[in-house]
Amino acid sequence: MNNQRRNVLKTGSGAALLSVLAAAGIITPGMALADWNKAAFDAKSMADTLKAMGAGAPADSKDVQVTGPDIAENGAVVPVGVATSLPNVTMVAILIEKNPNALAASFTLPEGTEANIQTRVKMGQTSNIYALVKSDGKFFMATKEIKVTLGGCGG
Amino acid sequence: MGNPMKIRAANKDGVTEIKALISHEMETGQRKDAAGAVVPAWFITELTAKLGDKIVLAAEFGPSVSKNPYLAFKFKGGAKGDKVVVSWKDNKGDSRTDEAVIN
Amino acid sequence: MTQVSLKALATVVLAVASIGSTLAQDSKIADELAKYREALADGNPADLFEVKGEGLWLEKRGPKNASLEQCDLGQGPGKLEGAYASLPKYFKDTNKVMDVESRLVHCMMTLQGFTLAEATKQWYSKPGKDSDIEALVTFIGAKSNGMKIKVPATHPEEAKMAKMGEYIFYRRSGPQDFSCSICHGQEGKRIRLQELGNLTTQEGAGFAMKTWPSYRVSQGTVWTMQRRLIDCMRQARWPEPNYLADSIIALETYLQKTATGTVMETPGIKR
Amino acid sequence: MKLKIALFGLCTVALSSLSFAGKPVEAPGGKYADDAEQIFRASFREDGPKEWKLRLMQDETMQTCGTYRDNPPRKIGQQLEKANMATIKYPASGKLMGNWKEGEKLAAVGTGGHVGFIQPDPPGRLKGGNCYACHQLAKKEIAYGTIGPSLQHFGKIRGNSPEMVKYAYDKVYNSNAFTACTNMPRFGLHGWLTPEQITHIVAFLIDPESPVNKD
Repeated sequence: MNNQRRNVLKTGSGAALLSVLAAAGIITPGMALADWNKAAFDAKSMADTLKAMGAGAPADSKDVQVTGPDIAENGAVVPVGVATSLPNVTMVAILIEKNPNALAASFTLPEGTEANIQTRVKMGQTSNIYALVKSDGKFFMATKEIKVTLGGCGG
Repeated sequence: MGNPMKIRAANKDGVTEIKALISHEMETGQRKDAAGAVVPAWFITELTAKLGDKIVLAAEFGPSVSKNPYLAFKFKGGAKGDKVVVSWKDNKGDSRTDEAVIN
Repeated sequence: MTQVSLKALATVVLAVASIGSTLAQDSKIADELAKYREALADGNPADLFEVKGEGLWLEKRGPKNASLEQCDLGQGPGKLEGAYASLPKYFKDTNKVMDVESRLVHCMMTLQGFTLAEATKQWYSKPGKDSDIEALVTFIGAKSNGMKIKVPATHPEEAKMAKMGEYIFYRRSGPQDFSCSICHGQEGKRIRLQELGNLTTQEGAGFAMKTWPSYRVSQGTVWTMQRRLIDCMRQARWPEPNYLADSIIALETYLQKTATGTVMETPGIKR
Repeated sequence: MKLKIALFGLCTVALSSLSFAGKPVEAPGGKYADDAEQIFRASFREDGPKEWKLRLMQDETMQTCGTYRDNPPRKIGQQLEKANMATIKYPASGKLMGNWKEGEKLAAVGTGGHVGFIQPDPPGRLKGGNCYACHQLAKKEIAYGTIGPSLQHFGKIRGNSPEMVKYAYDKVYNSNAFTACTNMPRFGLHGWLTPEQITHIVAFLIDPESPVNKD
């Protein structure tokens, strides 16, 4: 498995590229986009978070997928992904029901960017993970439970 | 301004896939240090990826994105040799920008 | 008589049946864990440490304003390829068996002019406080990726170190009666859901040693072999041995000798 | 009937492989064992509390198990077992079945008792039995280890006779009273668990209402 990883790194998708922009700061982040949605990230429950995101009560959709393992060996790093075949997706987000604040991350997708994103999140305990998607101006949702286990020597 | 990111960008059949690893503590603000004092929250709030002048992804993070964040996504367009630029900004006002050439 | 043995039989059958369902459940858990580990493997944050380590290796630092490029890790000055896979090793200039970390610290002192205290002050990272040693060792380790571990321990001092490591491996003490061997002396066991290699065999020791240094997701940083073994002793509820202590280098020599021939896959990523 | 014979055959194989494993092998460290003991002891800071140093001392059982790579000859093993059996103490109440709910908590806790400068436990932190690190117990806990045998349905299979209760208590108190050089800690001997805490673990194993037996 690790060998595979090295191969991917070294050959698969091309040589690993790293470049340090000496003059970092020339391009500033957050360019001309709406400010960080504090209300949504500060909200605690699922319902409050959805409200703060203007999503109300989204319909469950079979066309939205939450990807991730059924079991995470450690809650500090849990690989999760969101994908959907729905049309005209402008936003996707990842919510973790039992975290202190449900919203983990949200992504604005300009035209041409696929509604298929992978990242890694922290989970305080076993919880449902929700993928929220905005398609044609309407919100849709899907869920998956990920179990967080105790590992190692236990201390 | 943090440590450099590691960005991989590869184009296949007209679709560019970006995989980025970002060096950042992503401190939740919930953890206590050995002395029992709460360690203040410190995390990336916004991240953007651009192809030339065009934004291809704009992300907002909360503190429950993992330490040393990983992000993978795909967009139509881009060609071998084009530059992809990824920038982030955190809640302390720190920021960083790195770039990669599409393979 | 017949009744009794029938009852005994029924108990056995019941037990066997429950073992069967346990195995099915176990294999499903194993599949999901494999999925978890695979998802992490593409995008190992240790790569960030490797890049940083390379920068530190080349940077002129310390009172002598020198880089580490002339550091001799056992393959000659500046030769990094395969160096990690061939350590620990006896060094004539110090008359000591040294592991990658003690040798690196030696170079920081002799080439760059740092004191021992300065060089080892941040030998492991804390949240918000990076460790140069973690980054440098990740970089040095990666230069042995794909190469075979080669610690035959033929020099008398190396052979002695390996034997002393074997002694420490089996040495029990503390309020839990632990030794390394208790968790790492048998085939096919796990602690919670983590597989434990049998470190007394080439396969088991190889499986364990080939992926270090490794990014530990539970710790949010790369652990070096010194950190790994010192923490094993902490988990055994012993006090911590000192950084770079001979007992740690002895264990490393024993394990690397046993693992010799295994191909390195580093940096790794683990729970 | 045939099955019974087959099973008996299996047991014989297991037994003979055990005695085979007991064949004399060189003690770990060989001629460097004394040097190794010295460098080991010299590896620790001088300024730590005395109690930390005590944790590095070995009693006869520890020393013998090390010398024989956890596999002492049967005769020596029997001597160790006898000596360990003599250490077992019982709670003042004489009651060996405690509260399974308390036992369930102790079985899951793997922290407590860490010392040192890097990551010690806060003083007074509960020291758990950490049973799940090595054993399967309640069905709902999927993250269990396999260093020890599965103890699922322990009471359901073995019953709750006074003999079984005493056996479970004795085994947790001092595992080496039954199998010299087993991997299991001697929880009672070292005072890691109090006699009362051990009775809770016994109840977790044996009480019909405990999730170990119920599910």
